[in-house]
Amino acid sequence: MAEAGKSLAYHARHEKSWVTATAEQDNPPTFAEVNEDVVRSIVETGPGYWWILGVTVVLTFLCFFVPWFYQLEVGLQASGMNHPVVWGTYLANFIFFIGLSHSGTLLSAVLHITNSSWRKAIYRSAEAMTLFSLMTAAMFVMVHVGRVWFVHWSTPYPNQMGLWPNFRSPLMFDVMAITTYLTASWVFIYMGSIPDFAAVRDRTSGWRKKFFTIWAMGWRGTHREWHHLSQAYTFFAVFVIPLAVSVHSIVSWDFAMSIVPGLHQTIFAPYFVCGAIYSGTAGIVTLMWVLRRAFKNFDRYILPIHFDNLGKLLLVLSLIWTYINICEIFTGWYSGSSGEMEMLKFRMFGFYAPLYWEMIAFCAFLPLLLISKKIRRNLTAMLWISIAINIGMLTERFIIVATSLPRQYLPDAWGFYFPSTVEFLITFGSFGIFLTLFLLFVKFVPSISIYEVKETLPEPRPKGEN
Amino acid sequence: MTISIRSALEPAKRALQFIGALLLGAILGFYGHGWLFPDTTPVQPIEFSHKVHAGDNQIPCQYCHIYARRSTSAGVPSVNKCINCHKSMETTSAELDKLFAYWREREPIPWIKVHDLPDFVYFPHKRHVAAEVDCAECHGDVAGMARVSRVAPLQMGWCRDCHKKNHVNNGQQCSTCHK
Amino acid sequence: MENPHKSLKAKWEENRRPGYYQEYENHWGMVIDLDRCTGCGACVTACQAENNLPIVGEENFREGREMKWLRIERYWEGEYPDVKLRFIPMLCQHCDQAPCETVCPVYATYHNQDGLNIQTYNRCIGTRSCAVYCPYEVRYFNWETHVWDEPLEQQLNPDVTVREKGVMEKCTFCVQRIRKVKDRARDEDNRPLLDGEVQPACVQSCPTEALTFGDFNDPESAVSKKKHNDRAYKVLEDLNTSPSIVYLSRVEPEDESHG
Amino acid sequence: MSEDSINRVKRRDFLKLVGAGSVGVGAGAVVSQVSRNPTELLIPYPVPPEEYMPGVDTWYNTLCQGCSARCGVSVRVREGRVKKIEGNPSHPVSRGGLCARGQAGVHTLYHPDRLTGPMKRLDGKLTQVSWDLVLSHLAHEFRQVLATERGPGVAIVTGSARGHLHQLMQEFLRTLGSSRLITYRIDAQHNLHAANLRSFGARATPYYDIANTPYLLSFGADFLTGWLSPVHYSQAFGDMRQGDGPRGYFVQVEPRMSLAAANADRWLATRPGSEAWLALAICHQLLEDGVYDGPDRNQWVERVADYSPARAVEPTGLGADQIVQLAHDFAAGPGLAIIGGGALHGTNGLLAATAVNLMNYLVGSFDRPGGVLANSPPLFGPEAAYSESPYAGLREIVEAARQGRLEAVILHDVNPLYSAPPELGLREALESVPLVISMSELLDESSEVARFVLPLDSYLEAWGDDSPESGVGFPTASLAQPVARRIHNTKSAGDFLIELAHRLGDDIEEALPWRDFQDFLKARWDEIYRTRAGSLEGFDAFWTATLQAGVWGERSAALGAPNTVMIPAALDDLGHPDPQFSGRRAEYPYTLHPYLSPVFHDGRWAHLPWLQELPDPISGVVYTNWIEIHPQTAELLGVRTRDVVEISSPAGSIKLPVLVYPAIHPDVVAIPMGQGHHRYGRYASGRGANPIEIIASRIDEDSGDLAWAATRVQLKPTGERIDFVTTSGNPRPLGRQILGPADGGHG
Repeated sequence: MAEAGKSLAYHARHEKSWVTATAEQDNPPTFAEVNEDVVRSIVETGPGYWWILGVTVVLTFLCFFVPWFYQLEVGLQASGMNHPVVWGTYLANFIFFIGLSHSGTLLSAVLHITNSSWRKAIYRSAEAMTLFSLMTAAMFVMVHVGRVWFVHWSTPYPNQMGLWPNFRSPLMFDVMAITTYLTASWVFIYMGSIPDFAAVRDRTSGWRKKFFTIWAMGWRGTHREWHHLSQAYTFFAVFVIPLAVSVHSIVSWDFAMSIVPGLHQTIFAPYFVCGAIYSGTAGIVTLMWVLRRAFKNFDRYILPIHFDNLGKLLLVLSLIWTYINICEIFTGWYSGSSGEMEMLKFRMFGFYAPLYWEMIAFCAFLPLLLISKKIRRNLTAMLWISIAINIGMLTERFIIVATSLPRQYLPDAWGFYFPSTVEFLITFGSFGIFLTLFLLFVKFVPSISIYEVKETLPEPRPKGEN
Repeated sequence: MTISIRSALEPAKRALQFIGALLLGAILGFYGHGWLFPDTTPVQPIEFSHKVHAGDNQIPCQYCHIYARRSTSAGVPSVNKCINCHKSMETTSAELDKLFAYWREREPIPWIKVHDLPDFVYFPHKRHVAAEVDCAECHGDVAGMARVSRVAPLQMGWCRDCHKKNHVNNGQQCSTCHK
Repeated sequence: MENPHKSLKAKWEENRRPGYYQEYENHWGMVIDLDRCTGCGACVTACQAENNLPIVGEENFREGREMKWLRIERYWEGEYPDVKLRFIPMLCQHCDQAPCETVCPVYATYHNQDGLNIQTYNRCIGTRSCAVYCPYEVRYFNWETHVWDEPLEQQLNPDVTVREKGVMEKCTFCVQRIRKVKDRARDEDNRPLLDGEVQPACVQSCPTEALTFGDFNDPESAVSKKKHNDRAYKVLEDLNTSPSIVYLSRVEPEDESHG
Repeated sequence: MSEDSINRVKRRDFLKLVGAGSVGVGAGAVVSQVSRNPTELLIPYPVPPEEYMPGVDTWYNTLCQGCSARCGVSVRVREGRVKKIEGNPSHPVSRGGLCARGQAGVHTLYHPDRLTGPMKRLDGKLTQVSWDLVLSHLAHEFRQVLATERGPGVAIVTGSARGHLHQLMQEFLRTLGSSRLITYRIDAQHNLHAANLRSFGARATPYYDIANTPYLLSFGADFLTGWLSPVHYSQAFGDMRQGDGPRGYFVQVEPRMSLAAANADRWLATRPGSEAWLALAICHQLLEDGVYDGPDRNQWVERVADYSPARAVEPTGLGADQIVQLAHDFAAGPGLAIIGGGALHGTNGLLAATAVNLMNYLVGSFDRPGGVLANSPPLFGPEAAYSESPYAGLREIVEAARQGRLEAVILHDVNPLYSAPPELGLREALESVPLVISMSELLDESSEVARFVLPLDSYLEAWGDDSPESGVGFPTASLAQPVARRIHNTKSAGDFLIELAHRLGDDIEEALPWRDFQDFLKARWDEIYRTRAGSLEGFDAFWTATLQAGVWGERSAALGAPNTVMIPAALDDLGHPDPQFSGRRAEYPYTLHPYLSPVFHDGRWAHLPWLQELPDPISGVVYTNWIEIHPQTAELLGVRTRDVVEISSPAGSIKLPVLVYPAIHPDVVAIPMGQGHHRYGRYASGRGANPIEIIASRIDEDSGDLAWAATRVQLKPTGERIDFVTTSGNPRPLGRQILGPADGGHG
């Protein structure tokens, strides 16, 4: 392993960042300790874990699947949607989770090709987050459509009917984009984990050994394998970045390509992408905080500097986000069209005004605190800010849907939308899905990249040799 | 040296085999059941033999299915129609007794639909008869069947193929059959 | 006599493929004369009777889940005593450039041989995007599988599919009637359709004859003629959906002449 | 492990695999079984009926019974089931059009709550019995009635019987020695007929040629939904607006904007009940301007001398100049004036109607296209409509019952306990009558007091005929035929009466010798054939021809006298134009303006789901009714839309949610009729309130007709709210070019 660490270290020059990373602590963990810590996070399972897992599973079942099956039975009347507001919470959540999925893979990829080594401790769980939020988002597509039992018709596959999907449809692009992104992210995270699977394989026994043997795909850590890996990995990193950008642009087109006042915005694509990375990054911060707490010794790998760096990123993103919001409002107002004006009036001063201003407060103003290094280094502050940002982003998705559709062109057909209990439950339950998946993840995959962390550590000294 | 998948799969061999068997079985069962017990040949309340009527006695289809030429539905002959012939000929047989029973009660015969299209499909016999499509093209050699059985899949792809083959005007338009 | 300063729309119009509907047999369209329309609602019920629209019940109305392919919108103008009430029947406009058609991922809605914007219920998967994209909000979604109290279901029109939960539906210009008439014409050795031979339920029932239906491809048809009336306009024309329904605005005589 | 060990399978493993496989097979089989479509049956008729072809429509022509206009309709029948009703294009009344009510008529046949068989009240509870039992019972009872004193102890109240059914009822009663046949509808236009009778001595409603009039002045007549013949006059309205001729200008005068007013070019909100004043004032002005110079001019001048526009200002609330202007425009038109609705049902309704006739007369609008055309009286059917008021009839019945002179009452397709003011005391009266028979399609309020409840055929199952009362300008008559087999154990009124007569035997049977109602109809139509339509060879040919066309008429027939002369005496002894109201202004500040709902009319068909789900044309409200009040009034009371107020009049009080209505006179509150049924099927029961319950039983002394627009009310906020549903979103167009290039559009 040690040699392996060196070999990849050789490919990626990182001495500088190594210094910054180690400057954080007086006694950096030795290679052996890394292995132990990470493997422990997998094999040692306290009652607390089981409790949490149990809770999330039950929550998922009761709050997501039970209401969903009920809805399948009685039809979408179980939701609060109506005419003209035919899109509601489900779609908002869909976008939110797609958003959350960004920056996981994206960030990891970007930071990989830019050789910023501080990513190494966090990227694995970040990518996992991508994967799982994408899956949750996919679930929301199922929940959203009226006849989920025919949803496969939206994918191009040869069938006896001789019918194909409509390739002009942004929803069609969506299906494509999301599946591609999901696959790519899956391959990306899996490939990156192979050496760690091997590492765990070599340190566990019983069914785990078998399990990780399969996943390690007979990784032996030869120089050739490392070479293949690093090349493929870099390739995928480059490949994933445009993909990630495209995914949320396309999601935004679902809206932007309509002519509904408030949705028909040329700026939507960058708006959504930026928003996505924004909420995604915030998500990572939350996640890191949790991991750091959850597992013994992880605070030796997830360091304040990571929070610091992400904090900077968040600050930049929040500024971009605010800018785009202003653009959006301005163009609406400047158009002077009655449709836009009424929509804005409803959005900013109507029933959902509190939500709107809450969003502005959480996503535009609160993050400005990150300008101070103290706050960026204060983990608790970071936690709360990141959570606030994601709440804000969730509301943003909701507001986009719930304040545009009720105020369309024909005043006589104006309506109103408020989510039903079922919708609230399912929204709540969806986080259950996400958590459950993640909890399983930390037990089956090294949630910190063993070998890449090692790259950031000083060469093992004889006394630390095991 | 090579990265060997097989050695990787080794420990999961059993499980994989198990799952494989299960799937294989399921597929077998699904299609086997359809093949062994097809629902294309239901048992009718009266063992009416098209073979005898349309086959041996050469009665043209539209002698009984009188509406096919003029309406969307071909129509099943009324009990009255059966009686008209059978009061004079072939008046004695177990099956005919059933028929006469229905007639005495003035009860309709609850025939079981062999060619059953979904309700969202609009299929006019009229058009197809007018286009001189032979009944057998969809219904098969009914004249040879003692008990009628469905030979065509009656699925959309099948309809469209025929429409394509015969260059039917608007034959590929949804709203030609779905309204 | 090229007009140098012609609007973008005009330029677009002429660069657009000529005779959008020539590839189709007809360009069915409707002319609605708001000076004749009294807003009585006969068309609404006629539509409900013809197209198997469900009886949704008061609760669904409260939820905003009514099923009316054709609704009458009412707008107030002015204040008492010079207050005015105006009606406008709103139904699917069967747009040439229908936004709903581009968004449906499964082609459940598209332009058929009659130049109609058709909804194929059994293909619909219920993403409801078409309803979002439609600026006229004339697409209605089946939030549940509606049932009819016995024996009301005996009235259901056998020529029209009864929709199940989860599918979108909307005005079809009574495509089943168009079919029926075309069918008849075909039996009568393929004669061409006569103008006014096809009448959707709403047009047929209208007591004031405010609605006219016909083929815009036929320059001699009543609708083609009325289209050139100087009161003619299309709703939300600036959205460039080019609807197939032409409205004739209501005449507002100057009241000075009369007391 | 080594290579081969992977491929070699041990026995135990093999067994396991086999087990797995068989489990899979089982599962697969089950799945394929359940995924099969349910088997469907093909059930042909044992003996197919005539002209039956599955998958092909048959159209029958018959008559709509939604209101008294009796439009001719074509009914689409498929596989023996009624699918749709459309206007009969060849029928002179409907001319192919049909209103929402007519469309919804299908459900009178298929309504889930229809009575399925005759019922008898045994110790308070209605229990199903057989027709045979009912008939023998009734025969028995009637014989007793006759035995006691073969006097006028029997009465029939009908809501819809017209044409020969009405005659049959008369016959039936006559044989029983009674003449008490009352046709009661709250929407009856008795004052209109009475006024015409006074003015011209003709037993015919003239034909108002709205289609060709250059200037229409309507006094509260909502001819688009509830006046004489809505569909027919709607068509006329369309032609007036965008017909071949120049566009007619249309002014509506009434305290509350009705659908007609909404479609008028100008709406004048006058004080309620002041229409008589306005009409007289206009006549005064017309004479002053010398518009009329007939020989009888002076007689008119003296008769309207007191009603100068100046004096009309106070009662009408219009400016004198406005009235003068109206008169000028009306003369310039020359105009056509019509009257209906509240204007016709005040205490001065007859006077107002007569004054309106005079207006038309003075500008010479009689016998002129675009004016008032002479009309042929109905070929047959109720004459009573012209002479005696239906409400007078009801009061007479109450009187008789109070004095115990009434043995039996048959309520035929009428619901007086709903549609007549309770103050009349009809309920108590009927409860005191020994034998009350209610013939209706559903259990309604009136069947509560009935000892026998007899299920009526839907009009789609029964024979009938009619000669339109409002007329179409030439003699015409239509036939109604059964278009579907009976789906319940019901009878038509005609058949029932004839059968009952047969049970009663001897002279009564001789008086009504016909096999059934159809037989009776044929006998009667045979006369029409002989007297009028001799052209067709053979009655049967005539009969089938009429059945197929649904109507028979003589366009060629000459219309009444070329120049109508109005009887000056018509205006005499008609009392003062000032309206009288029940309830002192101090105590009851607002005038109640009940109006026929555009959707439900008088509520006869409120049980039809399609109508309940048809948004009200003006408010967009479904499934209930409401009280319309002026924004000022709302402010005064501190109520908003949907706040419930208690509306009390001297006659009683009801509760309704408020609808703040921008187009109503501040002194007036309006309530649509038709809702507020206590029991009338699942769709109508318990929705809203019935304004008739608080209408004072006050009459127009001159005609004896119910003055349902002559009640004052007070409003009390209750603090409750009823969240009624309206399909309307934002009521204002926000300048979005929806109604035309520039909102509203300009010709």
